[in-house]
Amino acid sequence: MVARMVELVLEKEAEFSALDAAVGDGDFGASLAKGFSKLREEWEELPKEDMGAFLKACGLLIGEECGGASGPLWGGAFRAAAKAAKDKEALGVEDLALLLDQAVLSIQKTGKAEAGDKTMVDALLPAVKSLVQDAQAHLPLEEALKNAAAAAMEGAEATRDMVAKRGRASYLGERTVGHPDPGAMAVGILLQGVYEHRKTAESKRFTDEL
Amino acid sequence: MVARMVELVLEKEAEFSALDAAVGDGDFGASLAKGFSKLREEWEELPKEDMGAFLKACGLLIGEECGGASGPLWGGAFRAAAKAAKDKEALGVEDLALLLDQAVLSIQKTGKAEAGDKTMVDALLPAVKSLVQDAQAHLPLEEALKNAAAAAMEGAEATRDMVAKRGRASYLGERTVGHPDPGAMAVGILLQGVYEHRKTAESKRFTDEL
Amino acid sequence: MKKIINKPEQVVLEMCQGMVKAYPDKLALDPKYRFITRKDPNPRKVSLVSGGGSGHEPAHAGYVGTGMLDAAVCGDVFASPSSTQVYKAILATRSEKGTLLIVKNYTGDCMNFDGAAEMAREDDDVDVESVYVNDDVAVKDSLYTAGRRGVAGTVFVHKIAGAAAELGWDLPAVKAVAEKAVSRVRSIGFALTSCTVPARGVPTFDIGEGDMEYGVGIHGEPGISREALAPADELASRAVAALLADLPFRKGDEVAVLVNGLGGTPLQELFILNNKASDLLAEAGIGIHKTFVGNHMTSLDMAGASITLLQLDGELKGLLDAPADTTAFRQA
Amino acid sequence: MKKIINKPEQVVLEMCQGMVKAYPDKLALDPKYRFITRKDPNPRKVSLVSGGGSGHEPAHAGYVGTGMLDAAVCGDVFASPSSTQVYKAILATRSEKGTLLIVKNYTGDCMNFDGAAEMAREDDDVDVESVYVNDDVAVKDSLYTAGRRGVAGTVFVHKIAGAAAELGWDLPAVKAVAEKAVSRVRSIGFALTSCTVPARGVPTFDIGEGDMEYGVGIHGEPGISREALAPADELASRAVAALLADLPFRKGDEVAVLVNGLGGTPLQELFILNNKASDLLAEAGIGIHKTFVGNHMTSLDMAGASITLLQLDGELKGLLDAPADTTAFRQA
Ligand SMILES: Nc1ncnc2c1ncn2[C@@H]1O[C@H](COP(=O)(O)OP(=O)(O)O)[C@@H](O)[C@H]1O
Ligand SMILES: Nc1ncnc2c1ncn2[C@@H]1O[C@H](COP(=O)(O)OP(=O)(O)O)[C@@H](O)[C@H]1O
Ligand SMILES: [Mg+2]
Ligand SMILES: [Mg+2]
Ligand SMILES: [Mg+2]
Ligand SMILES: [Mg+2]
Repeated sequence: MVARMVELVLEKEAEFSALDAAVGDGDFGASLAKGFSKLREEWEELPKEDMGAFLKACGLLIGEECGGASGPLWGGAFRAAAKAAKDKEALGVEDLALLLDQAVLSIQKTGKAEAGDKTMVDALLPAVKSLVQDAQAHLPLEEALKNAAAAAMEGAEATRDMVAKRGRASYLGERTVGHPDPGAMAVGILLQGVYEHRKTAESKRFTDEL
Repeated sequence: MVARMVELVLEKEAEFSALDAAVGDGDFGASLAKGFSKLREEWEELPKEDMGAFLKACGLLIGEECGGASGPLWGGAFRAAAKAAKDKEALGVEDLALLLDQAVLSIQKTGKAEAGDKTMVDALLPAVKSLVQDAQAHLPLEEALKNAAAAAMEGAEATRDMVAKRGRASYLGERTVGHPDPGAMAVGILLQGVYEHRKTAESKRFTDEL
Repeated sequence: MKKIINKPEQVVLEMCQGMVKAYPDKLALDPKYRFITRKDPNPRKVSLVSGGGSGHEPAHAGYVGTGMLDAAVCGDVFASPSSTQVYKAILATRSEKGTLLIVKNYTGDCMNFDGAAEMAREDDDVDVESVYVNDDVAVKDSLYTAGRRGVAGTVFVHKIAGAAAELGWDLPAVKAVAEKAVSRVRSIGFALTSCTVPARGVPTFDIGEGDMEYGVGIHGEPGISREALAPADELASRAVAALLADLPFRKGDEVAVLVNGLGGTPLQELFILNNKASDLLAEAGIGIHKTFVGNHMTSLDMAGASITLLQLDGELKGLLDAPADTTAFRQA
Repeated sequence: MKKIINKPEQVVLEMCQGMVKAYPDKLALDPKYRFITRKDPNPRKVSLVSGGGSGHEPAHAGYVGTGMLDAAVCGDVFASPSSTQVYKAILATRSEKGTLLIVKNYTGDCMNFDGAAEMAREDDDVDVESVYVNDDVAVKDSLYTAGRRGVAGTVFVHKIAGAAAELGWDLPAVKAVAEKAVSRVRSIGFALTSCTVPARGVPTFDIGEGDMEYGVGIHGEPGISREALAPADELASRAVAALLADLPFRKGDEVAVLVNGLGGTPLQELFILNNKASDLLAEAGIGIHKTFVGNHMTSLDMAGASITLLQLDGELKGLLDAPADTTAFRQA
């Protein structure tokens, strides 16, 4: 899952930066890529025995390597997810919902963004909501992932009509209307990518492929 | 005559500067225009009783107002012509030859350019030569002027194939080949303009129209 | 992209190296954590640590030296340094009087500097305080947003706090006077062109030959409006009016003025801007104590400028006038 | 043309006015003859008068002040001031020890400064001498041409001569040491973009996105060749090699280095250039006594840079290190 995210972040660097150029300073892709390419570099050394340790190591690397706002936000999110994952070996829909929920909470704690502030939070909250519902409905993981990705994408698209209130985009105020938030789009694209990868992947156990 | 030159210089400012941009710093038109527009401004106050006093006043204004190399070169040329004109009231071909000869001598003294160095001198020397010949042949002034203008133009065109050795164009060396010298072109264009103006002018006495 | 660089990913490190090689007896670089410190830090004065994304040169490392900063932490271009980088810089310039962080108010910078401060306080018992510069009047201030951003006025905060620290003031006093400077400094800027972030290689925004972005920051983010480029005098009038109205500055006030170039604008144009700005201040009855004109807080190769006013009192005046010896700001 | 100006024909005067308004206690302007002098000239030292076309800011008026120039005469953009302007500046800074003109070797400048010197000598009995800076190695030197042009190395000549004059040396001595500096200083530059002369409103030359002009001067005149833009390290290698070979500089020499921006290039890139230049000098066994990095002698908004080396001896080193207090160059 994280492996697929790494690939995607590196693949989409230019696209993410271009989104940021419209409402911010155009470095979002580069900032994310810096941390995630470090993940790839140090992949072999990352502890893979348990999910919590793995996610924590990822969070530390991201926090240290990603510049700008993305380092603390994404790093913190991974570390919060790590805590929630503890030493889990396999993840069900419910576990995943909890992980993502803790991640959003951490982001909101650090960045103080509410729903509607036009940030990545606007993609994450719907994804969490969708996962929680699907857990209650006992949907299979693949389907739940699909729904979560769709919800994130929808949330990200909805940021298009919002006025940015947080981060660098907030300086542009009304002028951000018409452009989606880069962080939210990234969340949507990454979740979508993870779902698609899983759909085609052989293994269905989550921790088999970190 | 000078009045016509003033008009022409102001008219051709952009053209002269564009020529200078190719081989120099692109300010030749502006530099000349600055002095000549001052001439126009102060036209009423210029002493017009005798040619020498008039040309000297022009030379002083040009020398003071034209920036760059053009101020001293053109100012000096006008002052040298003034000395040669002394208190003449009417000018024959021979007189004109002498005036222009003194002007070139001043330019060469100040600027140390020889024929072939790709400067205004390469337009002026052929014009002087033509005037001297026509004076010896007792041609009428209008015809002599026509020939002089043609000679200057030809000389200016010939600078196209030369390698600049003087002025700012010399830094470009071989790269100036293919571009004519702006100063030489200006001399050709001005003499041509003076001739054409005279051809159509009613008065045939030279000092009637300064 | 036309730049004198090697590879985009090497820009920051090579710039830092080129800087310490230019001033080897004044500056030192930690190449791993990319912070630049004074060659001989003084552990008996409050340490001042600033920094942020790169691309604002001479800010911030150009202000490291006697009478100003002790360390400048260099993030990637326009990206805050990580909290680890800031943390290491805090430790490297640790002093018995504690450390003041001068942070420009951006989400990324605040999070990373705050994270570093927390680590240094909790893990190493360093006495760390922070001030947040937010001088840009182009941005509406609001509790419900990220608030105003810090731009060129930061240089005045460095100078004021730096002078106080050099005089041996203690941490609360240095922090208090830095906050006073923050509360009295206002800036506004405009751009004639976009800058080009090396890693992206294309201008951050497109802009027509006759247009400008009014109210820009220092990261190539577009401003508050796209307008027809106005003559210098009009730009000065608008900027000065916006600044005066904001604090507000009043008749009889004394100010320091900074006419700042954004990187691609030559000094010639900054002086033309100052020509009018300075007349306007005189007309408004504002006394100009001191004017600075030059590229102090830039946005890569962006053509444009900003004007900053700092409202002075006796204390600030004394600190502003105190000697400083850094590579980008020097006065006797 | 995107510039912060009002009308092109007002650029020079408004710039001069904006400059003296920024530094009213240091500089004074003669608005008619457009020269800028120290506020309080010292008539008991050799007076130094320089200047030339405008568009090179901070040159030359930025170097007016203690330890450097007494007057800078401001011509139109890229056009030498008239001899009358220079003459008036000589008279305004007349001193009992005479006057040294520091002239950049251009046809127009030489003619106008020489004309002014002649007038001042003949009509006013001023003891006037001149030195002609011709440091640009891009131009082949030859008796049969206008010779080399003066570029950024001029700043070092101002500094050296200025320090000597400030120390009370007499005119022949100041002239001699200025000539020594001229004979030991070499520069070379390259441009990534053209500049735009305000009066013309369009770039002086067109240049493609991937190209540069190598061997340019400081007036937007094209260089000695049009080439593909090279990485910073390659630019530094080529420039340093050209400079070292020219004087020639030899192993064991000590030099001052000036990495100069042409106006549109940010400091970030100059430091990257210095990073390599400095290594190359070390490899060649050349000692770097002091490095200056910044926009010192510009060409309006041109993106590009030049590198200057000054070969030092004990005397030059002392004068280079002497204090200076001008608005663009200050050291204790
Ligand atoms: N306060 C915040 N809370 C949550 N997300 C934020 C906040 N500020 C910024 N972001 C997210 O970060 C993204 C920008 O990241 P990045 O370009 O790395 O930051 P910057 O360049 O502003 O330092 C935005 O698109 C947004 O989704
Ligand atoms: N040494 C010289 N002798 C004669 N003419 C010269 C000399 N140098 C320059 N010129 C003339 O001056 C013209 C350029 O004038 P201008 O652009 O005003 O000078 P610059 O910008 O180089 O100071 C050239 O085209 C040339 O004809
Ligand atoms: Mg960004
Ligand atoms: Mg010219
Ligand atoms: Mg950023
Ligand atoms: Mg010129």
